[in-house]
Amino acid sequence: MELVTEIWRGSGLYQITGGQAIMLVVCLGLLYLGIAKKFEPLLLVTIGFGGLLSNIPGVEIATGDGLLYLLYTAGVTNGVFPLLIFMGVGALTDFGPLLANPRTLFLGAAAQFGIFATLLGALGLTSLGWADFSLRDAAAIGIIGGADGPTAIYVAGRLAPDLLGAIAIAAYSYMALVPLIQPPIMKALTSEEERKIEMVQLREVSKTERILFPLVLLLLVAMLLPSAAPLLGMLAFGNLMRECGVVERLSDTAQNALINIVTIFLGLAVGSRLQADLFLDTNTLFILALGIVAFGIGTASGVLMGKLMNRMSSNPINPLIGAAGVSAVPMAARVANKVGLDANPHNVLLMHAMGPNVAGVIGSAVAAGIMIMFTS
Amino acid sequence: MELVTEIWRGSGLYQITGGQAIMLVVCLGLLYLGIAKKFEPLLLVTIGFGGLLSNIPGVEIATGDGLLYLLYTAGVTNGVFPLLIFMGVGALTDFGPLLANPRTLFLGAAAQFGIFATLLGALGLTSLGWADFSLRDAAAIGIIGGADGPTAIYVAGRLAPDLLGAIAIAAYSYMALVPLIQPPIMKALTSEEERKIEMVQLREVSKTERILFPLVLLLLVAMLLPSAAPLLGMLAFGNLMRECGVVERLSDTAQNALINIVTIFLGLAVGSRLQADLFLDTNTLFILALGIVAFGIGTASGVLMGKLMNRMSSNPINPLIGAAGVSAVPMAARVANKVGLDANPHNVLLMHAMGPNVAGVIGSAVAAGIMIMFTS
Amino acid sequence: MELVTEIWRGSGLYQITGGQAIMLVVCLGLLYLGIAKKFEPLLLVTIGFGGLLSNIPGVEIATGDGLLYLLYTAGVTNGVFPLLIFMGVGALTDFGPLLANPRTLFLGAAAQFGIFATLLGALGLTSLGWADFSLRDAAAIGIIGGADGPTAIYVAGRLAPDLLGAIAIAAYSYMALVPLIQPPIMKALTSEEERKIEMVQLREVSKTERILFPLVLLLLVAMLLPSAAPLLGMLAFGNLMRECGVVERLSDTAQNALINIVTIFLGLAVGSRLQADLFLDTNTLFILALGIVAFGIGTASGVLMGKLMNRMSSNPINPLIGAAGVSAVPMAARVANKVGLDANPHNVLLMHAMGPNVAGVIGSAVAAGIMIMFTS
Amino acid sequence: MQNELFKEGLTLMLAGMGTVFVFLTALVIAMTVMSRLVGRAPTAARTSGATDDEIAAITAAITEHRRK
Amino acid sequence: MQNELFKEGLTLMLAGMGTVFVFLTALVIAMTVMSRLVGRAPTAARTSGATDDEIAAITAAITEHRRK
Amino acid sequence: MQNELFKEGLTLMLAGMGTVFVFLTALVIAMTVMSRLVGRAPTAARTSGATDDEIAAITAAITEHRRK
Ligand code: NA
Ligand code: NA
Ligand code: NA
Repeated sequence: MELVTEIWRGSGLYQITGGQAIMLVVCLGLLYLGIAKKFEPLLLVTIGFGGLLSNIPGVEIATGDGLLYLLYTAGVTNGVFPLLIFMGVGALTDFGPLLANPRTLFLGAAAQFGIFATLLGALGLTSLGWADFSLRDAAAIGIIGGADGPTAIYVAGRLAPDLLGAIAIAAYSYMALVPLIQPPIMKALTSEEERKIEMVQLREVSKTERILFPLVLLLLVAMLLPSAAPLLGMLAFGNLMRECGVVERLSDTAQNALINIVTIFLGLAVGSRLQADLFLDTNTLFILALGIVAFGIGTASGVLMGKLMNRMSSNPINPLIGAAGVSAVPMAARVANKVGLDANPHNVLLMHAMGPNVAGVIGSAVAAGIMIMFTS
Repeated sequence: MELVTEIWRGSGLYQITGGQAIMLVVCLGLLYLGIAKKFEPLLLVTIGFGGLLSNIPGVEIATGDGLLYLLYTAGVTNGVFPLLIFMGVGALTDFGPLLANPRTLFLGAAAQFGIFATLLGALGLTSLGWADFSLRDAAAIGIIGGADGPTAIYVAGRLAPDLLGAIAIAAYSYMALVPLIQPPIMKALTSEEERKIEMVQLREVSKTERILFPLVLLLLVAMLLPSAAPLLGMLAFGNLMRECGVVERLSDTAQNALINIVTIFLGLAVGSRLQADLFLDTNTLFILALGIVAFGIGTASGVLMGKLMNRMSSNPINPLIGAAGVSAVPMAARVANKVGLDANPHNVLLMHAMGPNVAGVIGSAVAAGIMIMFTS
Repeated sequence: MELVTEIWRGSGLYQITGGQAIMLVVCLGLLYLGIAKKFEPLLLVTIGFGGLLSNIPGVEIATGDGLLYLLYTAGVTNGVFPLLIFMGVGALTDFGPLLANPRTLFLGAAAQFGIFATLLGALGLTSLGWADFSLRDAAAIGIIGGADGPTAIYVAGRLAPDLLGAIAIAAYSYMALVPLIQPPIMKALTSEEERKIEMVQLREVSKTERILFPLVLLLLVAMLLPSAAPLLGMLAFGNLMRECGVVERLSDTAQNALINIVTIFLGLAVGSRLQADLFLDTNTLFILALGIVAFGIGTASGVLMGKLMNRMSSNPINPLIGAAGVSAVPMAARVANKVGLDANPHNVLLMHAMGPNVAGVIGSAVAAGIMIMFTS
Repeated sequence: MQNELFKEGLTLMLAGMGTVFVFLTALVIAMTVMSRLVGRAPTAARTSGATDDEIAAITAAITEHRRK
Repeated sequence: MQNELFKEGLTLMLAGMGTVFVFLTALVIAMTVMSRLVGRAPTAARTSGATDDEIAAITAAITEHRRK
Repeated sequence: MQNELFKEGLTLMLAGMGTVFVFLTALVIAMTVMSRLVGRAPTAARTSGATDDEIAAITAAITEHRRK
């Protein structure tokens, strides 16, 4: 009899808290978005399942010496997992379109305004006494506007580990929602004529340029902004392995087995931050709200910069590709392409949008470096 | 001259103990079984070689900061390696046959009686003063009857690390010996007519059912038996990655590179527990003896449950598939199929036996959860 | 204004030291050798890039909790990475030519004289007061002459971690320079007639011999020189997985995903030892000078042993294959083949040279074991 | 005789087998309910390895993992 | 109102956007200079994904990574 | 002059080369004995890379690993 009582007291039904029940539903929702809606499934499926595991009452999975907690300490707090993902992204990324048209870096720069505006918004909420975000918290929240998952996790792990769960969820969810968030803003800020602009074909890029690019990027980071060196250094390393042509077996592994293993581990580890008592908080609501504002502002500033460049440049620039500057590779570039095709069925912007798109990755890593330097 | 003496004193011939010599022979025997007899080679080859390395006198490999000791602490004591293997098994397993015929779960339940009978046996030996097993030791020994390697290693690592080597060896050896151990028991407990029973073809299972199954399993574990959540959670996670269809690259890696890497590490780490002074012990003999009893009882209770279900059910059930409830996937299912074919050449039981076979994996993970909850 | 000052003070241009600037140039040079000249690119590209990252001023990458420092402590100081590479090398190596002609092991033995002569050279420099190498330092430097990267890193990590960067760079650079270093020495020590010697075709080797070889090797190491057991044990384990035919999935992973992941990590971690204040040192110059002497002496002693064996043997032995005894697999074997072809266009020595070539791997691991035993 | 320990083992055996059956019964019910709910919605069905070809393929796949 | 903190945020915003633009401008210059220097040396040129086929291939590759 | 250290080095050199030769001699003997014992039993023989094709294949494989 006692034993039955003990088993009952050990059961989840007996131990579960309201918060855990809510989080189980939230995590099932994330899985639904990832699986049925195909929203960033690599991360939403792993984070969502990690979140389920982490809200099972009465067992050490996301705490103590549970697997998810071990993964979290092994690779998130020290930044190892996001950095290895960045290496893999570097090995997967073709910087050719950026090399063919370096000016599109300015679009990637402009779109980072979403990051800093959101930082200011978070501090504004605190000034108004509605929230209680420190400068470090605000910086980590702002980086959601970078629309780059590993960068957001890296910065949050460094500056605001308590908010990591909400920041990661916001970053990946809004990245997945880019096809819904961006088009209205893009259309509101551009005229039909601007959206119809066709761009000149990109020039050829030599193998040597491709090999030198990651080294130029790294040396520039080293000289100007060392605090961005871990992120951009690993991106450059992955890209050098890809382009140098003499370490194909390493490049293959970085693009496949290694990035996949780390993605599984990172997703589960981030999921461990979805424990009810860490996640259910008014902060989370503010973070979700600020995150979508960040995406909107980033999109708008990218488009506006595109309009400005179009006016100042001899070669026409379609301002739509500015929206791709938020990163969210390759979704944002495809959105720019689609909105362009709607206005002009002969207007293939995809390759032109890939330039600002990868520039946005660099831009938000630079912004991350500034945040880290300024707040440490 | 002194130097020659020093080299001689550093040699294995000078330092070797009788126990180490015996263990070298035992490990060569394990390699022979794995390579020449193809008994569970993935684990017997890696464990066997790890055992050889661990019985080399005078060098830190399985101790201090030796590689095998580092692997052992990195992934066995905390359960990380068995859990990652379970994730890979989930990604490799098709639960379709179980979904088509959920009742076969009862066969997987009955076969777990071997686990608890063995636990009782171990405590009986202690009561008689022949052995000295604690309740935790007995629980870990019982789990051998689960016929599931990673579950046995996970439980032994938690409850009885001192016995881990013997338990792992017993579990994998008897899993390999299933084609010898099971048929006599199966034939003794069934009539010729029963063995001839043909079963109706399994129904179709939809993609949605396959996707929902791991989630249903996880939520049930969360509600009823959280202590089984690490094992069954990782199994469910692997299976969800397999079935959801949107993270194929992660599922591929979980089924290949990752499970292979972890298998190599796990095998070597378990091998490090075959050090002579840990392994050569009357306890080991008792464990080996109890293990085979566990397999026998599990097989018998599965078959008897099959007979019972056949009598109570409108659809005929061949009791032979009950023997597959011990797990030992897929060997036990193939044994059931073979014994069935011997009695009736048109009787293909393989797919019907896969249901109880994977049910046995779930059943022994549930039993493991109970053991851990009860003894911690 | 203050902020601009702060950003300027955080920049690399402000913080960089002369040593770091020099090391950035050196590392770019390593990348040039790896990429443009294809010198051991797997390691020179990863080490070179790791070195770039480690000389970026003002950011924790190779120190503190930076990624490269974490990799260094996780796998270099404890020997884990070199041992896993050795396992992969074992899985990649065909010991058939050695089994067909075991006597070529003597060539692999003779070539290790370069190791010990260099050790003596390092101690001689110390005795003269020019350098300040301890016995452990000298042993680690000598192992450069083994012409085997993972062995050198393993020994340096154990005996002289401070010198690890210079030793690894010397080992891989000279391995890449084998086609320039060896031929003059080989030609100076052999007559035209000797270089023309054709060797008899190798006998067939059975599958059983191939399976037993790694076990024989391991047991011999265990009995005679346990301190070499970690290195040779992992080599034998990899080779057993390759040859036993029952664990192909593990062998594949050891040869591909796992060795590639570890190579990336090892390269970056070794690169972290190229920090200016660790690397720029007169010791480094001495190590580079001693390393090339080691290669030369090793080559010469291999060739001379080849001449001796040719005179004493009934079957003709081309002394050129003795040069392959330094290891540097498979470059040294190809050099022997090429020099042979120059003297006699029908003289294909490649397969004959593979015997001493892999013997050299065993030989230098044995030498490593002696060094470690003697100096610990 | 350490009767205490043996009794504890007996209790654990009864409770353990009981829990295993309760849990797996609950799982049978949950799976059945789930399958019925899913069955109502029109979904793209997929054969549950009912053909001999699939039997062979699945066994081969699992065997490959365990036996290699 | 915590005006201090908000002011600090404003400073960080200005400095941050400034640095982003300075850095990316420097990168534009460095890339342009690098491309010109490389252009002088005769090298085996490779088309920069200018064809529709390549566009499709690259997008597919990146998509495959992100979407699977 | 640190003669002590140099002498220690000399000793290590002699002992080291000696051990290398003793070990590899033992290995030669063990391999030869093993091959003879195996040779008596009838086994499925496999050519030891004696053909030019195999030479090429093996070198290519090893090269691929080292050079890529
Ligand atoms: Na961005
Ligand atoms: Na089982
Ligand atoms: Na060597």
